[in-house]
Amino acid sequence: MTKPLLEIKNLHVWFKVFGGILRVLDGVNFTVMSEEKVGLVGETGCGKTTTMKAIMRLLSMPPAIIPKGEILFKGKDILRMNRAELQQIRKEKISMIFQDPTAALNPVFTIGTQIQDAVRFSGKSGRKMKKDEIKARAMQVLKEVSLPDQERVLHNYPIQLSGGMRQRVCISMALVSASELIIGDEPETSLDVTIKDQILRLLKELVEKHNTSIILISHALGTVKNMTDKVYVMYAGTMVELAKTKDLFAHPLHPYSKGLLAAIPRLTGGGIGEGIDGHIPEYINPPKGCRFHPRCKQVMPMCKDKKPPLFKVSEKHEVACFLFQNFGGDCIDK
Amino acid sequence: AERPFRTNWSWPTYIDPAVGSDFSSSTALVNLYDTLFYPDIKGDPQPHIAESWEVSADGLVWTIHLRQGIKFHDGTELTAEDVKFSMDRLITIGEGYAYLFKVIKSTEVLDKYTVVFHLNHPFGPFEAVMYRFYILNKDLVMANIERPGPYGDMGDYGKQYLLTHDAGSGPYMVKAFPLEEYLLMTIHPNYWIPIDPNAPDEYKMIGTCEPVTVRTAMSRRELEIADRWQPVEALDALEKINGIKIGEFDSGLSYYYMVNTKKPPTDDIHFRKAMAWALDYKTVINKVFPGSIQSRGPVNQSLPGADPTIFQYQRNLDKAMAELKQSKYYNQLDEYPVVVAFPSVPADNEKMALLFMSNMADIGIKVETLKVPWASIIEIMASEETSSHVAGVSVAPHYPEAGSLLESRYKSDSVATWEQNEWLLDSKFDAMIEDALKTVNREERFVKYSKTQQYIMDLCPTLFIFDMMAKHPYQVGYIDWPAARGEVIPVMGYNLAGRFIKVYPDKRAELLK
Amino acid sequence: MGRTIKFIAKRLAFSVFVLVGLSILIFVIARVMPGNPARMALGARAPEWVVERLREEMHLNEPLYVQYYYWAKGALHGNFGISLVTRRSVANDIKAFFPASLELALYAGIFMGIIGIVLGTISGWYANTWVDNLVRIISYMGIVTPSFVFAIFFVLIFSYVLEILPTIGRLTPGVVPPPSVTGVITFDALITGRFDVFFDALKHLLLPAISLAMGPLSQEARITRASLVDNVQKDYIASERSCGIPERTIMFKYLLKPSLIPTITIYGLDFASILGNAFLVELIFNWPGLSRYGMNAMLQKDLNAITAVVLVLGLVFIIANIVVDLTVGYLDPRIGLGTERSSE
Amino acid sequence: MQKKSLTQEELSRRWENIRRNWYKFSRNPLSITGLVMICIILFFTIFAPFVSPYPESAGKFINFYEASQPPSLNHLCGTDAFGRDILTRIFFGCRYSLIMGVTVLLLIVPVGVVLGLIAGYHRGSWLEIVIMRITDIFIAVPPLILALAVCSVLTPSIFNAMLAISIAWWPWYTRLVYGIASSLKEEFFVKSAEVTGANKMYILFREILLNCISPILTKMSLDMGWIILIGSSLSFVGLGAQPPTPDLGSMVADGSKYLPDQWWISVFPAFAIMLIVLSFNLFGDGIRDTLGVERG
Amino acid sequence: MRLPVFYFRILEVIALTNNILFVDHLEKYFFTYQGIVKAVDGISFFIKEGETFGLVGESGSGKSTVAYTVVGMYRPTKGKIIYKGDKDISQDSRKRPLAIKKEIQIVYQDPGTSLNPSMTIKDILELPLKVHNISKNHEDRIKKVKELLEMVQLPVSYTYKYPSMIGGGEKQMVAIARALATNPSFVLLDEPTSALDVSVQAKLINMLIQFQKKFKLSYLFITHDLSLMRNVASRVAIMYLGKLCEIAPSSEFFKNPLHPYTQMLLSSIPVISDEEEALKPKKIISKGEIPSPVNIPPGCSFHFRCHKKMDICSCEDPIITEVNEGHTVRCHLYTK
Ligand SMILES: Nc1ncnc2c1ncn2[C@@H]1O[C@H](COP(=O)(O)OP(=O)(O)OP(=O)(O)O)[C@@H](O)[C@H]1O
Ligand SMILES: Nc1ncnc2c1ncn2[C@@H]1O[C@H](COP(=O)(O)OP(=O)(O)OP(=O)(O)O)[C@@H](O)[C@H]1O
Ligand SMILES: [Mg+2]
Ligand SMILES: [Mg+2]
Repeated sequence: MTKPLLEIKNLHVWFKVFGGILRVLDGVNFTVMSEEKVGLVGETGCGKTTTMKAIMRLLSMPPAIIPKGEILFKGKDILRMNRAELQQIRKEKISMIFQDPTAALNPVFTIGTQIQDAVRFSGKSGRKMKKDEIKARAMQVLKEVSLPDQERVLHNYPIQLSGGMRQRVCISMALVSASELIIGDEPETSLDVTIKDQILRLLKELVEKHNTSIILISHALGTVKNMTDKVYVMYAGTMVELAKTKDLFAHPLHPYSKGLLAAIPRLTGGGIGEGIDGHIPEYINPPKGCRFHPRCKQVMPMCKDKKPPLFKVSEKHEVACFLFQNFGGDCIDK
Repeated sequence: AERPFRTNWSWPTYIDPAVGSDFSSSTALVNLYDTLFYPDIKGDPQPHIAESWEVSADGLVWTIHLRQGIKFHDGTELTAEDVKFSMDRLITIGEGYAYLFKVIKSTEVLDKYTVVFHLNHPFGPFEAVMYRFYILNKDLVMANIERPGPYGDMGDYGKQYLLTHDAGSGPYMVKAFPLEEYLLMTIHPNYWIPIDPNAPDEYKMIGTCEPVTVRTAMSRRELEIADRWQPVEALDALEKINGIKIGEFDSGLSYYYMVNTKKPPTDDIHFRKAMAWALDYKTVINKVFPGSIQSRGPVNQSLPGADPTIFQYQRNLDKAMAELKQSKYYNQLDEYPVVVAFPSVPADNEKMALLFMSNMADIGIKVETLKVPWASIIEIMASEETSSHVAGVSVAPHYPEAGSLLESRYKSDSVATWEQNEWLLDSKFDAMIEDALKTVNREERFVKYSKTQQYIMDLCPTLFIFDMMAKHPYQVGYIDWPAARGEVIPVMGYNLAGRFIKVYPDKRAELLK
Repeated sequence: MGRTIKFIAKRLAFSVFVLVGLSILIFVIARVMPGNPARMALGARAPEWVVERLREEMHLNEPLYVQYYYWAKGALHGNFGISLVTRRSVANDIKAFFPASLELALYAGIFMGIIGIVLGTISGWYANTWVDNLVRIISYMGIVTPSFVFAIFFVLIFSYVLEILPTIGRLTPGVVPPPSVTGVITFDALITGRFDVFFDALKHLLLPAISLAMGPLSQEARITRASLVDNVQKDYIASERSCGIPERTIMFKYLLKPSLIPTITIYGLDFASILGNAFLVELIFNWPGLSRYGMNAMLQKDLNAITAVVLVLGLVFIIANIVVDLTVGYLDPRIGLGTERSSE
Repeated sequence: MQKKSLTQEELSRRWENIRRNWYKFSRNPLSITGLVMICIILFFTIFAPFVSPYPESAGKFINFYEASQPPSLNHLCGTDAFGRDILTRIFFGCRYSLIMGVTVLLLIVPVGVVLGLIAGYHRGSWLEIVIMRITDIFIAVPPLILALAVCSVLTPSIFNAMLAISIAWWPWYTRLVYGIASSLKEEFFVKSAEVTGANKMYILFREILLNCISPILTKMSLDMGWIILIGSSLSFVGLGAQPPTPDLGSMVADGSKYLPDQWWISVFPAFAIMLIVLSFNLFGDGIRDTLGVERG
Repeated sequence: MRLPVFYFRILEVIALTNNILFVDHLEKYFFTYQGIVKAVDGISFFIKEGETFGLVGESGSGKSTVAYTVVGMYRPTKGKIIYKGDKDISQDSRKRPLAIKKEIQIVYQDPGTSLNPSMTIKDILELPLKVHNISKNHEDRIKKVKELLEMVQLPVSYTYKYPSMIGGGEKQMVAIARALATNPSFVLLDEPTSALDVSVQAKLINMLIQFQKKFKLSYLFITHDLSLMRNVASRVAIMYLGKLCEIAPSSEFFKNPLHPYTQMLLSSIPVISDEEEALKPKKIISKGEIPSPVNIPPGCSFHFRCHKKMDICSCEDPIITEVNEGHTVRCHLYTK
């Protein structure tokens, strides 16, 4: 837990679209230590998926541009890797689980084909695996995600499985090709409560068993709370707060985090907080300064023209809000 | 095959003598079957299967003596029985050329080589008609009859079999006949007349008239003689190719604008005459159908019995206007547009129609075109109401004599067929032509023909436009074709009899280099 | 498997219905044609009694539904009546012409499939580059040019100017056709081991088949491209990439298969309509095909032939559709295994 | 006063939508090319009598003494076998082609669409079965063959050719609309209108039809090309317009007899057909891109 | 034949209280190629006037089908739906009188598909006004449309926008405005917030609660989010495979869940605070998935996921028992 496994520095991602340029990511900083479980929360459209796709270089580049920033994986910039190196990363280091397991599995191939291909192209390059070896490995990973009757599942098409089973398959595919980092992009949102619970527990177990790091994206804060050590709160393409999970839920600092937490309905009842007024800004013409300021109840004049850097409020708790600029500590950005 | 000969025609082609009667069928039949008489280049009858013949004084009994030892393609001998069988079959089936043999009352076999035809009434052009009577192999046909069929005891009378097989004794025999594609015939090695060694050993009739295709095939020497319906421009282009020439001869075919004499405004003779005066015959024969000759009356000038003195209209707008003024429709020309119907192939018909349109416009007659497939022409001419004012159709004689055309064009029983759009229905004319045909004496008959032609001319029921020159592009470089040299037999189909054509494969090979 | 058989059985039952409907439709169209088909068949000078005899033979004097009854009775026994033009039984004619058409359509289908998909794939893979633009322009040209125009130009260029390919018919004159087993010459030649004939027949097939294939081919190329471009964006491709599967495998396996599904749907339709739309091309190349036969039948009011040809084309269309549905169902388990919902 | 301002608001909204769509449409140079080509073609067709060099060539004019002249300054596309100016005939020919396309579409789109709507909305009922089975029957024959069959029943004329094409073509609209309507029928907005109590007319012609419009428009503009092609094929076998009507299909058909020496007689009309069809295809693709993404 | 106790109680309740809706042994089957889907399999419940009745269940349990049947999209296969004590509305929507249609409105789960993408907001909101003759003329309608927009706190400038131009939360607001346009007294909310962010959800729920007070609305609130349910519903029903497992007043329900399935649901909820954690039943680990409604297991349909499974469960379907006042449960554990 000394060196960061993954470090994103000042990442900018823009999309070229009809009306102009969507400046979606606006200087994202993000760090994952090895064997760390990191959560990333934020409203829909705030750029979570975009960040993660950028890590895997899965953004299709004609609409997307990365004008600035670095994504260091063990000190090496993924954005500048050549094809073979990138392939190496994808094959055995990092993998991603998508939000919608139905969309993330190729509908016209059997689960077997897909997993076995993932197995075939994973692991140490150069060594060719034999057919039964591949199959055995595929069965093994399916077993690991507690899918019953693996033999049958291998012959099934995605449509023949239930949502929960599909997500398990996705997880198993990710396991095959990730020994260091798994990115879970809302792997549970499209599932039912009970199944969601099962999947998350499974994921947590696996991550702990394999000593893998995980980035768990969600906009359901409850999920993140149970699953992670550290949480980043993202808003409109920037990280607005980062803290130990416990700290964040106990004392959220950023007005956005506060609003978000307040809006969550509690099992204890007593009504629901008001929620945050307004919605995510349009990325073509994002607000100047702090991107949250048009929705912020505690807005100050300076928020309108200066982008707040991350202020260190305490060890392991940083927040990008001028309300906390006098808390001292170092300023990480720039 | 060493000396293939290929020509192209339009479909359909029937090689059953009791069914086929059009151009391509006639050509095929000439090559596959033998007839009693054979026409010479004047159209006069020469002995063929008939060695000699005599006619009774009253003209009702014709006795024919057959040549002996003639073998059908399967080797059986041709006898009087076969002749009788063929005639009975033709008349019973009633299709194809059967209508020419209405005069025949009965056929009688005198002995193995003598056959007697009894007629209903004297019939002058008997020998000429007999060019269309093909002799079938009775045994072969009987062996291939399918029962039941529409002809009682005779089942289908061998019709199915004869669709794709021949039962003849002619110089060629059918080898393959994939429908609508081609008819392939090979030479009959033991034909009773020795065939020139250079005559084609394989004769193929291909079923397409597409100019582009013909053009390419000609230039690649895959076609020896092309059909006669190629448009002028295509002919020009073909003629430019080395080794290809256009063989021209009078086809016996005449092109008519048949004017409906019962329908206003063309029921008015002045109106018809005005049209006849207004038409630009010169342009037609120079530009639209170059090389053809302006018609002289209803009969093609190449036919025996045509009157060479008949009056010809020339374009004269003054006279046209004068006639038009006498017509009762003169003041309502716009209300009476003249519809001219013509078949969509050959393409030059359209030129003719537009020329007509433009000529008539000069005297204020409005013309509308009706370009339709051939089948529709037949259909609209089938009744008086649907038939158009003018139908542009070319007609060939059924046998080489003026009487054939006169009868088929104007006799009352030919209305509602595509050979008459005039709806003349003139009993005086009917009597005249019947009388002429019954005249056995040739000279007398021809005088009567002349009178009939004059009579028609006075009625002006038709615009007699031109006598058509058949223009066949052919490979002058390596074939010898008598018709192109001027040895023309004026009976449809006979000019493409394979046994008179010679093919020189070495010269072809040279041209292909 | 049982599912597939059930599906085919259902579709076949349904197609019987369509065929019956189609036969009624076309039967009526053919019989309301003005004119007297019997007269037409027999020529101008056939005596009236002969014409009458033929009309009776064909039941033309009966009311329409009686005619249909006779026709249907015959049709059930495979007897579609006598063609007025060829004078043969229509069933025989179709037996003679259909293989030629089928052969043409098959080869056109092969060109269409292979070239169309290859072009589309190239175009989709290099989307928005000059290669893509070139392919798109070519495919536009293919779509907008009538097949007869292609046919005419091909004849001119390849046979007239360059003199490298034959223009008429199915075989060079003089080449003895192989014994007819299937009627499709190239197959017969292969079956009987006559390779010279095979290549000769192939040479004759080339131009008409390509002329026919050009339009549909372009269509296929465009559709393949569109669905490729569409599918590249899909999550599953991203997911496969994130598993480290190499680009080539993704392209030719994971991307191509789902992308071909719309192409195949169109392909079936196109293939079926090639048979019917071929007559102009068949005319130009003097190809003894069914659709030319059909066209002639229509121009010559050959009642029985018209009805039978349209039915055969309809049948081909239906079969092509069933095959497409099966193929798509096989390729795409979402459809093959999918649940058909019914509301109540 | 008030009302006026309201409608003005609405108008300005509409205008903005048009501008938006135009912006999207104009992003693709090919669509613009298509539009420009259509405009040019329209210009030449509408003003054919004024812009064509020899307007009389479109009528019964003939001059065999100037027949088959190659392209020259006098006759930019040469003359045909009748001595008529081909360029002029192309201008007028486009006119007939366009009239044919538009007429056929006007005839079939309303019928096909209404039938499709009814069948789609009543999915599962006998109405659907009747309509769609009839449609299936018509669809089972290739359109060209059906059009040919119908055409051969009628006397050849441009109007009958249009009728024949219409008979062969309407089911494709029924099928298109049926497909959309039967899936929209299950959509919540339709259900919600039903539950609110909207009548059937409203649901069919507002809720559902509005959503079919962009595919219909797209199909129409693509079909324009197909119809012209089919029309020209019919003319090719002589079942189209009567001479001397300048019809592009007949011009190609007739001209093909004079190939390759008098190539201009058929090549230019063929080119014109291709251009018209191409322009409508480009335009149609543009429409699809514009309207498809947002609503689809 | 045994009539469940519950049935008699219900009859009593009808007689005594003002029920806005009474659903009696409702069944809705779908006949598909795969077999009969028993989407709703004999459920009974009532909703009191002015209350929010929550319906919770996993995906595919038949919640939406209940709502659609009540609103008239489907005709019940069996059973009765009684509106306001005396109006039998068990027919389908076509035969339902306009007056009733006006009274009962629904908000759908997916804001994307419940608004016609080719109509402007104005067109969408106008429809109920037109159908129910609420405004006399065009002008009036536009005024009303703007009022409605203001009511759901949307800018008036949205009048002429298309749904695709506005965000998901806003679309749902429009859907709510449309439902309220007819002044209904009963609104069905079919997972109105499941596609939205928590912050938007909060706003929307607060607004709904406000409207309920203002217009005296009764809600049937469908969701699978128990935490949300806790905050909106006064009574909650749990649905599993077309059947109701448990009905209870909301506070009682969360304090004292009886049915093992309810307990499993509760234990699966991710929560953010320790107080909440305390409410969750411990040591119950969720397992299994909801089976396809085509082949419902025999006996209690939940038995093979149940952690308190008994022998009887796999062969006999339990009947409904009232355990406490207003707290009924369908489980063999409580039917001694
Ligand atoms: N390919 C693209 N082209 C254009 N814009 C895009 C593209 N991908 C993403 N965006 C834009 O980027 C923004 C952020 O998207 P992203 O998917 O990263 O959000 P998210 O936080 O993952 O949201 P969610 O919680 O819904 O998954 C969105 O507003 C979206 O419009
Ligand atoms: N029209 C229909 N035809 C056939 N089956 C249907 C139909 N509508 C619903 N079903 C089936 O009925 C069952 C219940 O569906 P329903 O939509 O009511 O569930 P739900 O509880 O609302 O689920 P969700 O939380 O996913 O919305 C499902 O299994 C579904 O497949
Ligand atoms: Mg995302
Ligand atoms: Mg639902």
